[in-house]
Amino acid sequence: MDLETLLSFDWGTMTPEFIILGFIAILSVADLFMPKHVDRKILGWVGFAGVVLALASLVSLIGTDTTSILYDTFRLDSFAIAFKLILLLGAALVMLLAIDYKHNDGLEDNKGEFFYLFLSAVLGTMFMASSGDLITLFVGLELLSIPSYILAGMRKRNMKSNESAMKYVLNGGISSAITLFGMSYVFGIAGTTNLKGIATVFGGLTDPQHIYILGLAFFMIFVGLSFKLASAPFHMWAPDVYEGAPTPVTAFLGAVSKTAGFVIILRILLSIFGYVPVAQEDGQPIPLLFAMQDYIAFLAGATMIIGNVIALRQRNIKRLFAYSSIAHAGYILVALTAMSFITFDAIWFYLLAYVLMNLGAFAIIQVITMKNGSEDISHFAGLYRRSPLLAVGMGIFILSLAGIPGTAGFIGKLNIFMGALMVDQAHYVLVSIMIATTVVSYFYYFGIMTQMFFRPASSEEKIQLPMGTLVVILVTAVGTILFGIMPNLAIDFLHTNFNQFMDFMR
Amino acid sequence: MENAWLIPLFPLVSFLFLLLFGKRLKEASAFVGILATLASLVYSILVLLERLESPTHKAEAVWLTIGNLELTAGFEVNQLNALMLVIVSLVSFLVHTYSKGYMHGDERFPVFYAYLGLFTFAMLGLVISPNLLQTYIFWELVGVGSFLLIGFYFYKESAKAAAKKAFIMTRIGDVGLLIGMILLFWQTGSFEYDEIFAAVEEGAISGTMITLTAILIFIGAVGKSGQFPLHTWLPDAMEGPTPVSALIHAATMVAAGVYLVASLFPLFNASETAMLTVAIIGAFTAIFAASIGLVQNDIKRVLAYSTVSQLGYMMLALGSAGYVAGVFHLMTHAFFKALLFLAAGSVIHAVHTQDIEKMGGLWKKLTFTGPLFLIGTLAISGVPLFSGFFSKDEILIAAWAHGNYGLFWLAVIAAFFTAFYMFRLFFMVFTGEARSEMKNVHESPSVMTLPMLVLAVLAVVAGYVNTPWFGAFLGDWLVEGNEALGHGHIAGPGWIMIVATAVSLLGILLAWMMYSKNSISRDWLSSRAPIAYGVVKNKYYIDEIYNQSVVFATKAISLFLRFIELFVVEGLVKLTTATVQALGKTGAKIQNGQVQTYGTIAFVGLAVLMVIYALTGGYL
Amino acid sequence: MSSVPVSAYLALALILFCIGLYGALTKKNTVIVLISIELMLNAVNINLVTFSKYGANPSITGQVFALFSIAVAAAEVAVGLAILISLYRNRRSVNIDEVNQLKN
Amino acid sequence: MTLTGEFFAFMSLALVAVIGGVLLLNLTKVVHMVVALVFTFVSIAGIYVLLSAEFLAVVQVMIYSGAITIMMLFGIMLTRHHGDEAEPKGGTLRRLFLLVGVLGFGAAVYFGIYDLDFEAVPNTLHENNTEQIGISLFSHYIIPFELTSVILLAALVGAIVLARRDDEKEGDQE
Amino acid sequence: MEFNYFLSLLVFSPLLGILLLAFMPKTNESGIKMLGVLATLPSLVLALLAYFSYRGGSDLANFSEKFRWIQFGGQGAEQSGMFTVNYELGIDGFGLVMVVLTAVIATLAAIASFHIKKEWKGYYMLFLLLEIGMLGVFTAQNLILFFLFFEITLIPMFFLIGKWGYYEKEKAAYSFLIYNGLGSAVLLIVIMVLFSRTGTSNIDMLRVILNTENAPMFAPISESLKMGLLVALLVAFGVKLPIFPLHSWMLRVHVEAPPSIVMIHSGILLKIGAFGLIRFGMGIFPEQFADLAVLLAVLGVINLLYGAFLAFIQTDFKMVLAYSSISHMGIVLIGLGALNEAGIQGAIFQVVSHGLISALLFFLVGVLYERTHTTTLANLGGMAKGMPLASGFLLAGAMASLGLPGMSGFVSEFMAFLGLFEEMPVLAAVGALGIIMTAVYLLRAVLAITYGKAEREFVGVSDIRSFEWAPVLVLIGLIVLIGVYPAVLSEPLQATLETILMGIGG
Repeated sequence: MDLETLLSFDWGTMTPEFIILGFIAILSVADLFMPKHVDRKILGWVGFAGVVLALASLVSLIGTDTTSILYDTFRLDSFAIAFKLILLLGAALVMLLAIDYKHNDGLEDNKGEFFYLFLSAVLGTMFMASSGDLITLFVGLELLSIPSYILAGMRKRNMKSNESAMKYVLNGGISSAITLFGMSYVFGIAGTTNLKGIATVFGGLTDPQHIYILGLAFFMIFVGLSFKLASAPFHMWAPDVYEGAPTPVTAFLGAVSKTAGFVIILRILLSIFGYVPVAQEDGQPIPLLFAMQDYIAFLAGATMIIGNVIALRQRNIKRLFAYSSIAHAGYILVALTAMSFITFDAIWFYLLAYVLMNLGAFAIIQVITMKNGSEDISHFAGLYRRSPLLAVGMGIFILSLAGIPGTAGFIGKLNIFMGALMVDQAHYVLVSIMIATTVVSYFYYFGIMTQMFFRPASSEEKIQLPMGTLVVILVTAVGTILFGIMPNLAIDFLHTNFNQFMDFMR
Repeated sequence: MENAWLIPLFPLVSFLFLLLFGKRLKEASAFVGILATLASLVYSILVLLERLESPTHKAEAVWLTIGNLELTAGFEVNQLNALMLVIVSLVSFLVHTYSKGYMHGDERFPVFYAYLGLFTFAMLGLVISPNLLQTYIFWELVGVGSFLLIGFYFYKESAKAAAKKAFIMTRIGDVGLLIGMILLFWQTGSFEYDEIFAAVEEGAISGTMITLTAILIFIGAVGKSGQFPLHTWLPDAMEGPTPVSALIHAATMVAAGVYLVASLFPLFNASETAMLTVAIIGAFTAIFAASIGLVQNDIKRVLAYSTVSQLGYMMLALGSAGYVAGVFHLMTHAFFKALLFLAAGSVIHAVHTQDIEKMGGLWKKLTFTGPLFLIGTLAISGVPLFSGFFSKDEILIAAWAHGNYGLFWLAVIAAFFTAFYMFRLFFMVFTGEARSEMKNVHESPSVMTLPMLVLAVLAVVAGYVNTPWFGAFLGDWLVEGNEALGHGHIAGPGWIMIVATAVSLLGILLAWMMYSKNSISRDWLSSRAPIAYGVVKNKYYIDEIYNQSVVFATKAISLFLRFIELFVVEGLVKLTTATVQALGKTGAKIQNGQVQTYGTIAFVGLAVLMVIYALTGGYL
Repeated sequence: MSSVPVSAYLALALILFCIGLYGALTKKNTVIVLISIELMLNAVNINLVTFSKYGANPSITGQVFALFSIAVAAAEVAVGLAILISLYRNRRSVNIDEVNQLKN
Repeated sequence: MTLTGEFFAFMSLALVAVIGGVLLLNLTKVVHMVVALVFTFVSIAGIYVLLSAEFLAVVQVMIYSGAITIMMLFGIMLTRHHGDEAEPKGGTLRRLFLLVGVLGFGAAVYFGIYDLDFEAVPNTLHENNTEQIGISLFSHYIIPFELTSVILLAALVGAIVLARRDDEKEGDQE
Repeated sequence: MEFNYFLSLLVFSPLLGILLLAFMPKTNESGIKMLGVLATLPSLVLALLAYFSYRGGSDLANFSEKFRWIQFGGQGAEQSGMFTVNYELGIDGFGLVMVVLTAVIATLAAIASFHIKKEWKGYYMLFLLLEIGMLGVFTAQNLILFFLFFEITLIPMFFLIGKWGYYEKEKAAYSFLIYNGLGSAVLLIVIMVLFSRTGTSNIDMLRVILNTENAPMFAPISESLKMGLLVALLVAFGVKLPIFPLHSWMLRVHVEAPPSIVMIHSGILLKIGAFGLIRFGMGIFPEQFADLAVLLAVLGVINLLYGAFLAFIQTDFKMVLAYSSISHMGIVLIGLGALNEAGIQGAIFQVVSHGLISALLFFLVGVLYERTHTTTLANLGGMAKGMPLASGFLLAGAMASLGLPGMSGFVSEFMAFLGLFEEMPVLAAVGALGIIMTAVYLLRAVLAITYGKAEREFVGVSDIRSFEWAPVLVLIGLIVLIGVYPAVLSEPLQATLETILMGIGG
């Protein structure tokens, strides 16, 4: 490959990735050479600027033609742009949280590392969204995972943080192995790692044995990746890890990393298993993905039930949100199960809403837990008196998480319901489970409300909000309400700019 | 006559006016009420006079539209209505006047007059209703008026209980009326009396349906008129101020049941069974209540049972096709019973007790009330030449002529009882020893005695509008132009009048011997048949039976339902939440903090999925 | 062509994968757990390399994939060990079943 | 299936690999386990050679048998051990459960692969194997390759950050 | 065209109050209260304006307004006219009546809220939000908008109960939330099934589509599915109404919520159930509804008797009224079950009438509690002595409630039974027992409070005073007005009734 070929690629489409990469380099070097006593907060702001810059350049890329670099190892299609928008938005918000995060148990010495490790994880998520090749996808996945393991354990002197990292890395390793095992079979039967190539090969498959193996591979990949989603059966690490990890990392895992998980799962499932023909009794073959609907539905249902039901018993706010995030993964899986023509819309919108509301909630959780040094839910008592802004903000996020109309969370759920009910074999049971568990979720969501609004405060001390956190809360609250009242802003944006993701496989 | 609808409005205006300004007017409120009823009275008389000449007038307007059904409201002036208007407004006017003296000094004086106004409005509205629905509306409103007035002394537990009882017992009857009325509506398509009668005449309704609806409507009448078995509220209703008893529970409202049956006479008449039911219930009530009246010691209660008994007479008359007799007795009864109550009120006003055992020798002290009371007593006892004599005679004839011989004899015995207990009452109150504690007994003011006087005159002369000797003027007029109501005068054997006279005189004689002469011991019966006496004394234990059965059953059902509420409804909820909680607990328990457990579960989950897939969806 | 059937290689990989998995989920010592995970990844690599040679469309890609997998595995082990050491420093134990402060 | 040299080679290598794995499960001393696994890793390298992946075989020996194992040993030595690797208590149910799961998993997969065969396509993997990999890696897969470098950087930094001993106070026990 | 934005203005005018309140100082009690009441007035004025202009002959269609709000599914769907959700408000006669009722009761409840003792600011803000929700429910022209408003009523209620309620307020708030959450969840399923499969959520369109053979739909809806949907609707609105055995939440709310809120709750919120059943159940599924008529009538009779018998043994006046509400809602069901003109009109009348009556009764409960601090029957007695006016009104309210002619309760009860007697005379006769029981339990309770010996401690209490006159007089006035001249209500309803009956007949 000579220079000419190298330059012939449209590297401009990778600008956001290059920006992040560049900032990783800048931060790591700066951190190395900065005197030890200088507050690393400044690096955080630099990193934040980097993410914002990347976001800006990504926005400028909206509308460019689908580009593919080096046999799809990087591709910029509308799917990639749409989801990278969410990822970068989430990353920027988490970055702000991380800047304001103060905890005196080991993290403070390594704040500089924290920021660029975080950026590398973000880079990983971006590649997960933006690749058409199994190898890049896998590497992107690991680029997300490995810094995440470290980030979770960065409160070095906190045993919970150590434990959380340990659990995360062990589960992550196993899940990677399982995913890879599945991928190896896919590769074996396709003989290529290019998703389009795989799709072409699979489209012509007739040997039932191969299809059977692909079915197994489907399970391995799906279950392996469900680790990232924190959905059943690979969900159990989530509460422990979320509880132990530093709050911004928890926010990151709960929102951005989960989004990335959905991105990769959509990419792989749709482009690979959407093309495997499974013979039916009536002779009309259907895609393997559709044949697997019952299994996905089962997992989705189990996820929703597990998440919501166990959340009822939680007293630790971060743990509670961990279970809640499991439940939300289940909701999104419902959209995936349905495979209607609005599945993409539904998942995209839900993830957008979810990132906003979840990060908003975590911003407030971070403020409260930092203030009290404990994560017990009772510290929310009387929040309304101490800081009406925080209480109302949290109220909005909780309403949105609970799917109350007027918030983005509701429109997100609406989309999912539509998808699940509009297909010919409508998923009534699944939708019923989803709605029933949503109602169950009222118990714990409104339990927080009860604390905030009904219970007396233990102290009347006002709560000071750091700048960055305030910005996060405002942005997410406004977004949550805005997309709840005028969802068309987002939905029309999606449709005008991304044309139904028609170029997904092109 | 076109403006007859104004008649009920006067008292309504009085009611509203007193509600708003009564507090300021204090006892001057009386004048508002009196004036209003006087207006009604005058107008009613004018209407009656006009009606004597001209035919029935009816005017209606749409009240409520239901799809293409139109329910109307309006008024009608036919013979019965016109007569009732006068009776009601007259008695009401007199009671209004009387009350000014009787209620003097009561702190809720204006409220009393307001209530009276409300009641008079409702009662007048009731009697000019052209259709069943409107009848029902006012029917309920008079019930409320009655309820309010019975419970006028709200701080007395007994008044509270009596008011509640009155309302609920009549309500039971009302539901019967409501059902009957609605059924009739779906059969005939109308609530209008004339259309219903037309439908009945055409045979548009099956016989069973006529019987059913007639009996259901009769249940309403039973409730309102205190007929057996819904009679128990009426004696208790004596908790109200005495003028109220006179107006509502003697002259007007309780007669509404009779009025209703009379209004619907063509319907009843179309069903033998219904007629027989009415007659039997009437006759039975007549003797049943009379027998209780024999042993009561409360002056008002005696009168109350007497009312029940007399209402039974009227029912018997109607049930025996004696339309005229029934209405006639209704009229005469209104006068003499109102008179008796007012006189009783005057007595109570004077001696401040209602227990006749504690009275005696008042004849000399109450020189005015005494004779008036005696006139009433004579009238009700059916002593010849008094009004009661003529109307009762008509009823007996009707019963005989209709072939209800058994019932006829019951009525005769009841007449005997009536004469006996009324004179027992009279003798115990007015004759004999004057009690020592009866100091300061003085005659009532003229505002009270004058109304009694008017009533007394009527009690004497009202009978002459319809007599075998001077022509059945009333009867002819009542049935004029409407054959369905039967004849204006039913001829009966002449001996009936003699029998009637004989039993009443016998009763008076017996009473005189026992209570005035003391030639027969007062304990004659109670000592000889103590059980029977006890039963009668305790009103046949009807209240107790109701308490043990209906009230008990209601409570039992309620408790049973509460059991369901607690254990089934709530239990299911608790079960559900408990299940969810238990699920959560189990889930949390599995989440045991062992990272290898997590991995195991994830992996086993995967394995299970794959095995299921291999077994079901797999190839081969 | 080959005297060893593809399925033999695949079966070997499967067996090693299962062993690794079993080890990872039962062994008490965290180091051994980590190394068991490596064994699982090795099994995957055998698969990849086998398919690279005998698969539907033999090409070097499988080996490259395996190479990436090895690199990633190495990184993972490094991080895993670092976390282990950090944990050990606070807890003085490497027994995985004693790491259960976070639960329910 | 003919008895060729390749077959014998495969069988013996496979046997060693599996025995190594089984020993990993059954030995009681941690160090022994690691050593047992070295055998597995080495025999896997041998298998790579059979599969015309010489470069990978070398990498396997260097990284697994070398680097990773050594790292593990360091890890073992750096952390104090309570003697032998005793059987974890109480986990019997879980192990049984897992065993059934593993067997089910194995059976399901084995069911798919036991007679899997592809049309033999002649290939040239064994010729200039390293060069082929190199070309592929630096042209086709340059992007993941570069990403891997970021991963390694992150792992490196992370490992240092986490494993570095803090000079100040020792862990506050929470 | 002069009515553009009229309904939006009507529905959202309380928003102005919320905004102004936000800037009020927390401690300005009388200012907040005044503003709170004033803020309800624009809606009231507009509602009355609408009513009188309709009576004056103007067409209700003039009030409709419609904007594109959300477009699901992208351009493809938009071109086929599917999956568009408009912001569309409109009223028919029934809606108009309900809007007027809501506006009236809201204003009166705002006045009654003067009794509230703490945190007036938050109270009135939530109160006004609740009003928006209620007004919106009755004007929404499509199901999704309806649902949005429906849920908007839920949240303020939760807080109003939970914060300003009595002893067990939190439990009551939860009970309310979960039951209604379940109800609305079921409702949401129905809405989404309809929307997803027909592609529209407009109520009139749905009425047409579902009752036309071979109407264009996105996915088919079978007859059995329709039945299922109707049953689900019945459950959803059955919770709200409430229908036995879904009623237990409502008892708690009645007992624990502040009386001014119960006025709203019992007066309006319960009626949404009936409104929904008539508007959607009857409107959209007329044939299926006819099949269920017997069931409804039976449920109605059960409700009527069950409520009545249980009200009979309650020891707390609020409980009596709560069960009385259950009982009275049975009459609504009876009317609906009759499924003829009289029945349906009776049901609607009952909706309005009970709204007024229960508002009156609960207002008086508030007045009573304000002075005596108890509502236990055993502790009360002889109140007619100390507060003759309040007692009189209470008695009047009870009389209205037990169906005294001349008051609204009679008209509705009469028509409902009139209707049922035509269809199912035996059942109706059984139900008629309820009329007796109503008298029994109401008199028992009311007389226990007002009549009898006066409790000494209550002798000195003050009677109805100052602002308390307004609700009492207005409510009594309306009750009597409807009772005497029902045409005020029946005439606006005729057009709606015809539409409904046409659906059932055809």
